[in-house]
Amino acid sequence: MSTIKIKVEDTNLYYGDHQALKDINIDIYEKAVTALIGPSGCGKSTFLRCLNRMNDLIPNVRRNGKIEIAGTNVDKYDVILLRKKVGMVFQKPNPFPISIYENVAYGPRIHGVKSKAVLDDIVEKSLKEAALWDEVKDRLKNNAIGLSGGQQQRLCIARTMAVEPEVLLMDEPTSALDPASTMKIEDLMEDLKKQYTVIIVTHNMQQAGRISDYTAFFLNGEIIEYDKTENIFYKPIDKRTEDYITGRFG
Amino acid sequence: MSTIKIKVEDTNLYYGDHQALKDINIDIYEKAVTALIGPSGCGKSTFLRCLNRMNDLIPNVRRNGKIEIAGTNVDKYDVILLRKKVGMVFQKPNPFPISIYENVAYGPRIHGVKSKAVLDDIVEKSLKEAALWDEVKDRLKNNAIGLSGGQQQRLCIARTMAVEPEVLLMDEPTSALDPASTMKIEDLMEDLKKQYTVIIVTHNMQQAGRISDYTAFFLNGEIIEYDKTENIFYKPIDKRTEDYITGRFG
Amino acid sequence: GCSGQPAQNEPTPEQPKEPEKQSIVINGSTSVQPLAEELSNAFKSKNPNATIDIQGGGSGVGIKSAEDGVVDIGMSSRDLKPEEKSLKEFKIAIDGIAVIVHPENGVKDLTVEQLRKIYTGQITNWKEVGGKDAKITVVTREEGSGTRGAFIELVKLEVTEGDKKVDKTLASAITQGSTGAVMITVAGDANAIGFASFGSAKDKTDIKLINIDGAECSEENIATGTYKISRPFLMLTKDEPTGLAKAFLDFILSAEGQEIVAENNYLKAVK
Amino acid sequence: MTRNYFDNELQELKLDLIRMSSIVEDALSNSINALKRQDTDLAEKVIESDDIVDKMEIAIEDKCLKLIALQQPIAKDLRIIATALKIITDLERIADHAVDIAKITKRLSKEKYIKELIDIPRMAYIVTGMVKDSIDAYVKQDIEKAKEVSKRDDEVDGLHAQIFRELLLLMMEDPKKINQSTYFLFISQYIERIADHVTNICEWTIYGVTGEHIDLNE
Amino acid sequence: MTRNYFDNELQELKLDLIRMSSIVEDALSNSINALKRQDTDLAEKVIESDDIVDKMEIAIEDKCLKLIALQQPIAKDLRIIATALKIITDLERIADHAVDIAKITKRLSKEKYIKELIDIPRMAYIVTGMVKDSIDAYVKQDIEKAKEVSKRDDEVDGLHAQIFRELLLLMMEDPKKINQSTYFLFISQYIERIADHVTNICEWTIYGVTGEHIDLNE
Amino acid sequence: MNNINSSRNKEKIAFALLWGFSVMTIIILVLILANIIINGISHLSLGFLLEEPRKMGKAGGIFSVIVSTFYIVALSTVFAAPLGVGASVYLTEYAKEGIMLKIIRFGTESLAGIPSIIYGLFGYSFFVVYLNLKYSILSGALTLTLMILPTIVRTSEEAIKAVPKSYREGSLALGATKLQTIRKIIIPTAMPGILTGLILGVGRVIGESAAVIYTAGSSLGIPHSIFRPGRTLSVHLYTLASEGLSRENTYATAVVLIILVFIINFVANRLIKNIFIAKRR
Amino acid sequence: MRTSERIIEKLLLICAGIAVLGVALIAAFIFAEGWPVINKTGIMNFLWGKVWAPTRGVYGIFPMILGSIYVTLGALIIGVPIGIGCAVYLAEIASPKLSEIIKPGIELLAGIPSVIYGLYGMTVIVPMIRKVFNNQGFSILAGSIILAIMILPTIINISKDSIEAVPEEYKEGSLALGSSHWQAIIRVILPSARSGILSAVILGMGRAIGETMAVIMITGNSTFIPESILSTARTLTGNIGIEMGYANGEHQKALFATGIVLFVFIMILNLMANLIPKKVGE
Ligand SMILES: Nc1ncnc2c1ncn2[C@@H]1O[C@H](COP(=O)(O)OP(=O)(O)OP(=O)(O)O)[C@@H](O)[C@H]1O
Ligand SMILES: Nc1ncnc2c1ncn2[C@@H]1O[C@H](COP(=O)(O)OP(=O)(O)OP(=O)(O)O)[C@@H](O)[C@H]1O
Ligand SMILES: [Mg+2]
Ligand SMILES: [Mg+2]
Ligand SMILES: O=P([O-])([O-])[O-]
Repeated sequence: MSTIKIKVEDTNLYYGDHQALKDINIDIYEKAVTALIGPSGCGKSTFLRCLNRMNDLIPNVRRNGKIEIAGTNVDKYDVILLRKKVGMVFQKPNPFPISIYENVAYGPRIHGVKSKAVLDDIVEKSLKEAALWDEVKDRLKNNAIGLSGGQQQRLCIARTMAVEPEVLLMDEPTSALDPASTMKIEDLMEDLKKQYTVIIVTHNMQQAGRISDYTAFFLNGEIIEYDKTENIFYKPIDKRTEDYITGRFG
Repeated sequence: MSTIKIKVEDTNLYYGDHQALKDINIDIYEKAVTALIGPSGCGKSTFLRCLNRMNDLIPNVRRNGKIEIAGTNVDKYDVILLRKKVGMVFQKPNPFPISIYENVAYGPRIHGVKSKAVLDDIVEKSLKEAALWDEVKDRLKNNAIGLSGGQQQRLCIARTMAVEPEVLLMDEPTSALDPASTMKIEDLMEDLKKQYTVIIVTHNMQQAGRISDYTAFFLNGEIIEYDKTENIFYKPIDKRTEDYITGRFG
Repeated sequence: GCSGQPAQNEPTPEQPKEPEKQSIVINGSTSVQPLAEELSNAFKSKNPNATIDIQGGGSGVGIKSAEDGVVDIGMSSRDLKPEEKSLKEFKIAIDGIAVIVHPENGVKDLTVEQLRKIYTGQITNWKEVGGKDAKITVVTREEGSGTRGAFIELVKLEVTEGDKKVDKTLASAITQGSTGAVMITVAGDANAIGFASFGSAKDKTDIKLINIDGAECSEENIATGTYKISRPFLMLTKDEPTGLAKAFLDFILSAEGQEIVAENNYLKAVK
Repeated sequence: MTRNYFDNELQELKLDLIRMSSIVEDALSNSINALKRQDTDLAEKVIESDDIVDKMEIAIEDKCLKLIALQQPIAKDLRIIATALKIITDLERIADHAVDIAKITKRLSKEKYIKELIDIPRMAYIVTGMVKDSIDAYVKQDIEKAKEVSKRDDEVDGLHAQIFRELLLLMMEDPKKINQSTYFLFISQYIERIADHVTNICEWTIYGVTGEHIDLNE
Repeated sequence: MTRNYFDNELQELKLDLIRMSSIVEDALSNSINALKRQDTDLAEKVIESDDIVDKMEIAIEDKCLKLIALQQPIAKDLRIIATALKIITDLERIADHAVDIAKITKRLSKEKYIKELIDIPRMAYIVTGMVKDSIDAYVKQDIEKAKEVSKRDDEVDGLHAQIFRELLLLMMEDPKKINQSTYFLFISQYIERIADHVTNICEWTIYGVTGEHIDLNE
Repeated sequence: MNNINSSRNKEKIAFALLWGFSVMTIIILVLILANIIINGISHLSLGFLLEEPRKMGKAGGIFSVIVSTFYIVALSTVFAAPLGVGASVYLTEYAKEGIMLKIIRFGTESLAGIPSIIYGLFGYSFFVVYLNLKYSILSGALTLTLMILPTIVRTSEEAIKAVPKSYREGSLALGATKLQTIRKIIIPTAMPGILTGLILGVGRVIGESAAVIYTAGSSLGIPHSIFRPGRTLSVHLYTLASEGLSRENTYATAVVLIILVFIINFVANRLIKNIFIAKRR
Repeated sequence: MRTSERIIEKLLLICAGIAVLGVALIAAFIFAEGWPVINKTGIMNFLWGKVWAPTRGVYGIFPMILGSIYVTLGALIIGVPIGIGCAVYLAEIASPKLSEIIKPGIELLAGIPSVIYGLYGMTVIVPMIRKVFNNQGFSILAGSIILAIMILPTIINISKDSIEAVPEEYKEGSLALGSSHWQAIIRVILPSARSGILSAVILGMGRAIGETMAVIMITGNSTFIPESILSTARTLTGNIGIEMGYANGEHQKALFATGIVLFVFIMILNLMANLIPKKVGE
């Protein structure tokens, strides 16, 4: 658990004049779940989107400092390759309105996989990884929109797995789900961290507590405290962290 | 805390052929917060909407049994009077897109209050009750849509207070809010129960634990267990209740 | 003519309830319509109280409406057929049907026979009638038009087949809904040929009037019949006109009225 | 989270602890007074009060667990509650020891004491103060005070050793004194144990504030 | 909640308790064996093992509190953890008593015992079994077993009373035996206290399962 | 990485093409407007607007045409607005899912798709002939009322549907009656959308010629009552253009029409913006 | 419910009913007027008849049916790619500012009365074609071009709306998997907006088929079967529009009969548009 997968150094990010990330320094460990917590607007999503350069899509964004993933600066990557390597799962499950199979095959296809047999394998493997295979194996041709919210979210995870990422970013992946589906996703995350480096943004303190190994507390664009989750939740050092997690905040 | 405000006896409710409430029997106490918990689709909202007969709006709804509020059968009430007596706050804050003042004055106006002075009083009193007065007193003429989610929800509570209800129904009133706003509403509920009979539907086990005096656990249209909240959360009797609240459900 | 309204019945505006009728309605031929407008304007300037609504509709409509008595006056741009002769008819002007081509067209003369062949598709190239080597663009009016009716009759495009008269006009001819549209079309197309009311066409510089059987299309030749393709403009009433209708008709046929006819490039019906 | 409500509950919990500890202190000083004065009624009172303490322990425990169940505290909030849970165990044990002393008092009520009781009450007096102060330190979350209180344990240990030696001598001198002496021995040991419990309370208090376990015995 | 994960953690917690209790049992039986055989090395071992037990207590306690902080258990889940928190306190006390015994062993190691030790080891044997079985009852959440175990306390109390009387007689007979006797007296009392701790463990177990506090002493 | 390069190249080409299409669309617009305005603007004057047409419109202005247009627009709006809004309120608030609603919806959707020439035919045979309203402003307005009804119903319906269900529930839960809810909450909230619908309807009325020419007639005089015929701007423009009577007047009339459309679009846009502003504030 | 509320409900029902009544009346009157002619001519003769000579009672509207189809198809072929391309550009690629400038332009394009398009076609497009192809100018091509322009706003607006209605999440989802923007457009966004785009095309088609005045002014209106896109042609609407002014008696009824065919055409299109699923997915 102690290999550093992502290294962020002295990173600042501005939306126009507004500084959304301030002097971020953080090492994120391989094969562990790192949770990002903090009040709304503190920059969690912004930070996450730096890692796969989804922020590039937004005009007027400036970023400095150094972000390295697996030893290479993200700015040195071809952005398409980077995004292949750094998968992302969003708050609202967003399967494409095509078949379950095609959803999972989408990534490999755009990256040039043509062989049906290879695709079949990838689809099965990814769905299994996302703990969805058993539920959908008999209806791979059905439209993904027909799945329940929780299944959709797992499909999105499978879709991301299919391009064989090394890092998995999740921006509040369960906030749109009911408790039962949330549980499934959380269980899944236990498995995922065996292979991937998982970073999850969550507003749910309990969730961060339950599933993550490390927790970073963001406030106004800064990382106030970053430590093993148990420490953050049982013995936070910074008063602001404590105030936030105990609900005394604001 | 021990006066019974609402008495529900042998109530069944059908949506067409689908039975959504099964043989409900429950006494709800005055000046206390009663939480309704249970998995999605178990009938919590349906039950709530029986109490102010909002279910009347839905075609093909049949209900039998007896529901008494303050000793009178709900079916004997003029529905408009009933709804005046039994206020409701919804999941998503739904202020009308008019001024803050007009939002609160809306209810009294439709019930015939014309005097500006009287309305002013009601507005101020209600906003104070909803712990919103200080935040908005200088911008009562502003459109309510400009308020934050949490403020909007408190405005909705104020709006409901303005018609002087005796019972306050809340259907997941904080599920659309951020943690800080949720906290404010929960604090408010502590105050409200001094005057009103509050019934709240929530998916958030922690919330039910924190704020309610009594908790009813619904499952498949039935009330499985109904007791003081501390008992439900610390010593539930029914295995299904325990499974649900500990997350072993489903 | 103006594209106007459908025919049939009597789209008559409601009459004011005064005993002395201060308002009349006229409809029918769109070829006559512009002239009628001019006449009515002149009339109204002398009788400010009078209201005259002039609608289009086409000659057929004018004749039928007059017969039904739903309008005060009907207008026609062709002679009445024998079965229509019960109407009181007032010939207010004579109009030639000018055959028109683009000014750059080398052809100056056509015979009625050539015209017939062009319009039936037997002649398709200008060189066959002495022009340059170019396909002829035939422009006609739509079915139902009085102008077209008069033209096909005069140029003998109508042949009797069995008991029916068949209009042999080329189906591929460009069909335009009004005199003006025909003129615009011809003005724009160096190879086009069309026909239009002489009164409307005469002053136009962007089209050229063709001599038919050697006769120039002029008031004189039309009046004398040397120019063969002409027809009368008629005003029709069911009964003897009275009141405002009579006053208006009297005005038209007066010297003053006829002067207006002449001003508008039509031949006076009353010399 | 309804912080107001929760903060009130925490306050309430602390008050409960103070109430419990004051009953325990009373029991302790009463038990020693009863011993000194051979007052069986007072001893009986001490024995009866144990019931109250037991009930209070259960009540506070319930409250703590319900607070945990309902409010789901984390970080310091949780530690304060967890600490309370631990402290009441110690308080209850202290009360038990007071009862033990009271029971011995009853047993010896008809006998003339073999010697005047001086050191034992002194020791008991010190320990009673320690109980009170340790709870005070908890309530105020005062680490320094907790440390100071636990230091007094040394004095208690010293007294205990001294009493032990004295009593052994007494017994050897006069076998008739053996019976009483053993009882006094036990009492001394009880009081020494109480001081240990107080040290525990202090350790818990420090843990509650800092999250660090430290050993105040060393 | 990630139930799998949480259930695993609960299982892990139970295993920790078993581990801790087996060390405590060992300490207890070793202390008695050392006493019997006047084996100072073994006694030393017992004393050293206390450190491990203390560490385990802290570790389990931390684990429990972190589980509460991170998993926010309620109902039975919470009670199981709360119970564990309480049980480890008792286990730790038991270990402390084993150390107390071991310390006395060391102190008496050079002396010839005034009598052969029969009842004390018997009593210790019973209590060691009780410790093991009480933890077993906890792990299996077996109320009946917990009740059964706590019943054995009566036998222990009986033995203790008997030993007490015997030792008093011995002391009176021969003042030279006073020193040793007081120590044996203490040991007997320690063992009796251990049995009380076991009863506590049983009570906690029952509470964990049912949520009801019952008093197994009556 | 060939793969990546090739998809990059494809992207470039595709985007260039799409850019071309968009530019083309705007160029077309500019060309049309330029053509009309350059040819017409110089003939536009106050006199042109205030003079009556002479010689079939060959000379003079377009005053009577403007008057007729105004009549028709006003009348058809007066008819269509309450009908359309009423219908949309019924459809959204009262109608229950079922055959009735399906039929009504099919009705409005069909009305929306029917070409204006069919309205012309119908208006002629029903209003002009059957109801004997003759060629008149009234016949034209009634026909156009039917024609713009679906536009108004649809936009109003959308606007009313866009009023969150939660507003209704909120109002009802306070003890308001359905009608109170509709009057005090729903209609006011949906008002900008409803107005937009009305304005779009007005735009259609102004631009329409096929349906008007057979119902309101093409008489050039100033209509002195709604029972008299009249000629709207569009019809006038059509007549001028197809008759080739006066190039100047044709283009000048076209410019007037375009300016009107401009104004209408502007107002509608403002209203649409207001909806959003109200929501955002 | 209170009585006043009931009365108002009934009033509102009547309002809503008027739409239905309207369609029924329109259908009834058009059919009543036109059907006798079809009946007399024979439906087959009417539809497949190649000669239109109303003055002597020969009513065959096959040329006009073809004319409508050709002109409409032409308009679609020109207008659909441009329209959809433009919609994609505006919704996906153009900066919001640019989009904000272009949008009112397209609305304006939609608001321009058809007569003005006719005028423009007649004075600009027709002469242009005449020059380029050295023919009469009036043609299917000219009609198609003008109709293509006229249906552009319909296609652009509806397509753009449906492209914009495609949740942003789809795009982000695709990009996050490492696709290029164009891949996201082609593979996810357009397929998701498919039904909306299809209804845009069908509605555009409806507009094209139904357009009258502009078409009359530019297609030449000849009643023969067009030979090429450069031929003149008369559409169904043109047939009604151009002759309605002069027709009477049976001739006029024959125009109503043409209206019936047009009506049926449009109804079929409406039904098609209705059959398109409204939502993404199913
Ligand atoms: N596209 C943008 N343009 C300008 N400012 C932005 C943009 N996106 C985010 N911000 C601002 O940057 C800050 C950080 O936003 P971010 O979305 O990262 O917060 P967050 O922690 O993810 O909040 P939440 O919990 O609400 O998702 C906020 O102040 C936000 O308003
Ligand atoms: N209008 C309706 N028509 C038919 N069935 C309905 C209707 N509303 C609810 N139901 C059904 O009745 C049951 C109870 O629904 P209800 O909304 O009361 O559940 P709930 O407990 O509030 O669920 P949630 O937590 O998701 O809000 C569900 O099975 C639901 O599908
Ligand atoms: Mg975010
Ligand atoms: Mg619900
Ligand atoms: O309008 P006409 O003169 O051609 O009948």
